[in-house]
Amino acid sequence: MKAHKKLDKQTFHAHLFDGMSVMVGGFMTCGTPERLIDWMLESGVKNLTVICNDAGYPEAGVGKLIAAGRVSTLIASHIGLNPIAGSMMGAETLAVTLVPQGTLAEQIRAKGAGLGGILTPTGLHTPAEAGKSRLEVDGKPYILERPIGADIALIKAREADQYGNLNYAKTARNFNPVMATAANLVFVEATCRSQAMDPETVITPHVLVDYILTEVSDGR
Amino acid sequence: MKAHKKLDKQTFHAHLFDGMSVMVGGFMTCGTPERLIDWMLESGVKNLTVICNDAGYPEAGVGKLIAAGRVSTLIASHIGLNPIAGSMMGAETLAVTLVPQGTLAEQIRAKGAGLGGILTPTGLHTPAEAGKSRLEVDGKPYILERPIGADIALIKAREADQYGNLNYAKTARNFNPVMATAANLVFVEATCRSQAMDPETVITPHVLVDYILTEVSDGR
Amino acid sequence: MDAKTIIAKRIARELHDGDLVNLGIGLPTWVANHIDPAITVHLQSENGLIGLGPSPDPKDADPDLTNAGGQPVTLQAGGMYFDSVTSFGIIRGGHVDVTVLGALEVDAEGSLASWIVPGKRVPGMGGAMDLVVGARKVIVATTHTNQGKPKIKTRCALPLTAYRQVNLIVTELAVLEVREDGLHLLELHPDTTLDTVRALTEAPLHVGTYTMMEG
Amino acid sequence: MDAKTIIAKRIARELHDGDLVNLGIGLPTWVANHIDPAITVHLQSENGLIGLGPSPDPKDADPDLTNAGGQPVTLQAGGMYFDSVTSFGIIRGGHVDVTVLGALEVDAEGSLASWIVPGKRVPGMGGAMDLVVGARKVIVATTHTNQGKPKIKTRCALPLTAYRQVNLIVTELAVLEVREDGLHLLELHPDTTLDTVRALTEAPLHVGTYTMMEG
Repeated sequence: MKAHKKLDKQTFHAHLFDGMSVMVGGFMTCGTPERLIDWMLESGVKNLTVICNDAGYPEAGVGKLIAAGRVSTLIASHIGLNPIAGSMMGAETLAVTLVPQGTLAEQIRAKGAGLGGILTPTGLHTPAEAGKSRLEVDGKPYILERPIGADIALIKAREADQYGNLNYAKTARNFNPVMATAANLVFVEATCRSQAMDPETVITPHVLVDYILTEVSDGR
Repeated sequence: MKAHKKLDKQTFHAHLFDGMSVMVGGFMTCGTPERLIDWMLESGVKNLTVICNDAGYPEAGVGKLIAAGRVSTLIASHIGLNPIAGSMMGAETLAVTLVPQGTLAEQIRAKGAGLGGILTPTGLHTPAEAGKSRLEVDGKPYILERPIGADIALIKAREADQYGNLNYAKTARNFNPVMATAANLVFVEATCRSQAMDPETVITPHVLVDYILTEVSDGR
Repeated sequence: MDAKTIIAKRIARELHDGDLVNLGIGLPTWVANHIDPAITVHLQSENGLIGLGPSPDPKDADPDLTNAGGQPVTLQAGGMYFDSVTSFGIIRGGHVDVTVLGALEVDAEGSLASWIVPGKRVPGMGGAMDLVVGARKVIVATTHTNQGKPKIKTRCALPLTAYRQVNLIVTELAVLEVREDGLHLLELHPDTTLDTVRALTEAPLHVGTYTMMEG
Repeated sequence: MDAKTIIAKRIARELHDGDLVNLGIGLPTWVANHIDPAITVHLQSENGLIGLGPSPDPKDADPDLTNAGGQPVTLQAGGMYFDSVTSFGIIRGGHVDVTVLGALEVDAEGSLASWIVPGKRVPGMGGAMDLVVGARKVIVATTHTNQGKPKIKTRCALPLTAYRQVNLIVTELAVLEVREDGLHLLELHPDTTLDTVRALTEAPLHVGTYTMMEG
């Protein structure tokens, strides 16, 4: 069994380093592991590349890391509800790469599933095509999109069982399962721990999970 | 709601035509819709292109269609447990395209997910690369694999709820969920029907399902 | 009726029993209020569900159940949750029957600009680019003009959301179909005139037989 | 000990606590019987589960629960089911720590031939090509010879399963590691001699310090 998988703050901090890349689950902070983000803030780690669906809000989600000046590059599908991210982008203190949401999901999946890339029609003739190769398959054009991985992933689960299997709550699922496949180390913040899960309903198999923080009782 | 989704034999037969392509779920007949295959046999439809993980056994799964001479082309990852398929391949009465299992899954997924193809390292320098393009991404070679779709998919589910949502039994899941995304019409053989399913545990959303045959009570 | 209601009611008539539909943020969400109660339309929210129901009472709001705008929503019977990969597989794979989106500009080729005003607003494309490419039918819901200036152009000037994917444009003045040769007038609102619509539309209009929109 | 037991026992020692392992059909499945009971190894079956348990009593066999050979199996506590796309995402994505496969031929470059004898046997590659490319460590479990003829070649003559992916070759006579410059002898079985192994191996062997296999 991969360690005991229970996460404490010291262990988490030991895995952080300046300039690292971090995937963060969640969609407009629904399904975002806020406590792991707080622990990142406390650690002082900086110059981060953050991969997340969006920029969150100024005071929630990855927005907290952005507002604290810890993020140098953000890869996301939109930043509209975080005006701080918008003005930092304008001021060039934050590099933002905007990616269509479905393409972002596929790029992360490609990394997690060992693909060299995928061909998508999404974004043809738009700024999303800039700097990318266009390929024709059976007479139709596609953009070649490359895999996106990260040093670590921060995942929010509803339940983690004793083996480390995960499930998710409603639309808080979003990017969490795919990000759990695409990072070198996967840190999970779970609302609760259970003994075991119905093997038909596991969403993220325990073999993908490295460390688990349970919201209420662990770690502090 | 897409019709009532309840399938009878006449409706099924009305959708069949010679030369059509058919995806069939299952893995060595675990999770194969045997009754829909029997209905295909009864219909007399022939010259089929069958897409299935394997050739089944001579008397089970797609093996029944192969043994009856209804299949002209089989796309599969192995045919080892069906000697009839092997000898028909040798005698050139059955064209067999062998595809790595993971590549087959990705090709079907690509079709269902609207991708123009995927890049995989699987099969490089092997016969699986024959006739395909090789691409380099970040200095590493990959094979470009194209989407595979079909006119119809035959799916075996455990439970279908009144809306047409599906789940699957244990390892009988295998290729069924992905095939339900990649065919023009999706026919499901379900072991049982229920009122409703926990929305967290639906594997195949009802919008992908066209017709459902329940094993015990429907249709005959 | 105000402009938004005219547009939403007209678009609702494009939806059929059993359709899977994605409604964009803003005006498009109004369409849900006008769907014929005799049919069942399944609403998808690209953050991960099919079976989008009405907004809950604030006291019943579940932080784990939101729409693509981050607002609390509910799930209807028969609905289900899935992750972002599955969601966009459904979208890009052609399983969404209709998507309805707003526009900054839309043009005679059916191209749409809706996500960026360079130097001013950079919210990002979110799921819009995938939706416009993937849905079988793309309907643009927009007021005919913005501060008196036409939004329906010969060619979009703003960066595109998608190239040549729009099928139908519904405004408070007219219903326009995008065909190979440009925009065709299908319907005209009784409170306006053909000349007015022509004047407020930058793109040339093909006008043959047309009918009147609901008043 | 017979050849199969020697090979299976030795390979079992390559597995570590927490490893995700895929054992191919035939000889590789024997490895499961020799895993140190003090460690937990998670066995994957590529048809859709992690947590492969022992074969059930025939009376308890569940037709919906099989391994990749179509044989009835059981699921261990903590295990789970998934579909083929997920299964091969796990495999190709580098999440499988060790895969153990049989061989028709394996060569000095670490290439493997295991799925076809043209004109004679065409069972198909199944999941083997993905496993050999995707797993972090690829171990070939094979008898050293087939009817007296070497299976360990300078270059495979048969069509490949994968090119340069094998890390370790374990036979009843020796343990060989594949490195950039070819095959290195790590261990020799006490019942044989270096000269015998050289004679029964077509590929050249690098021989430095080596140890003895368990007898």
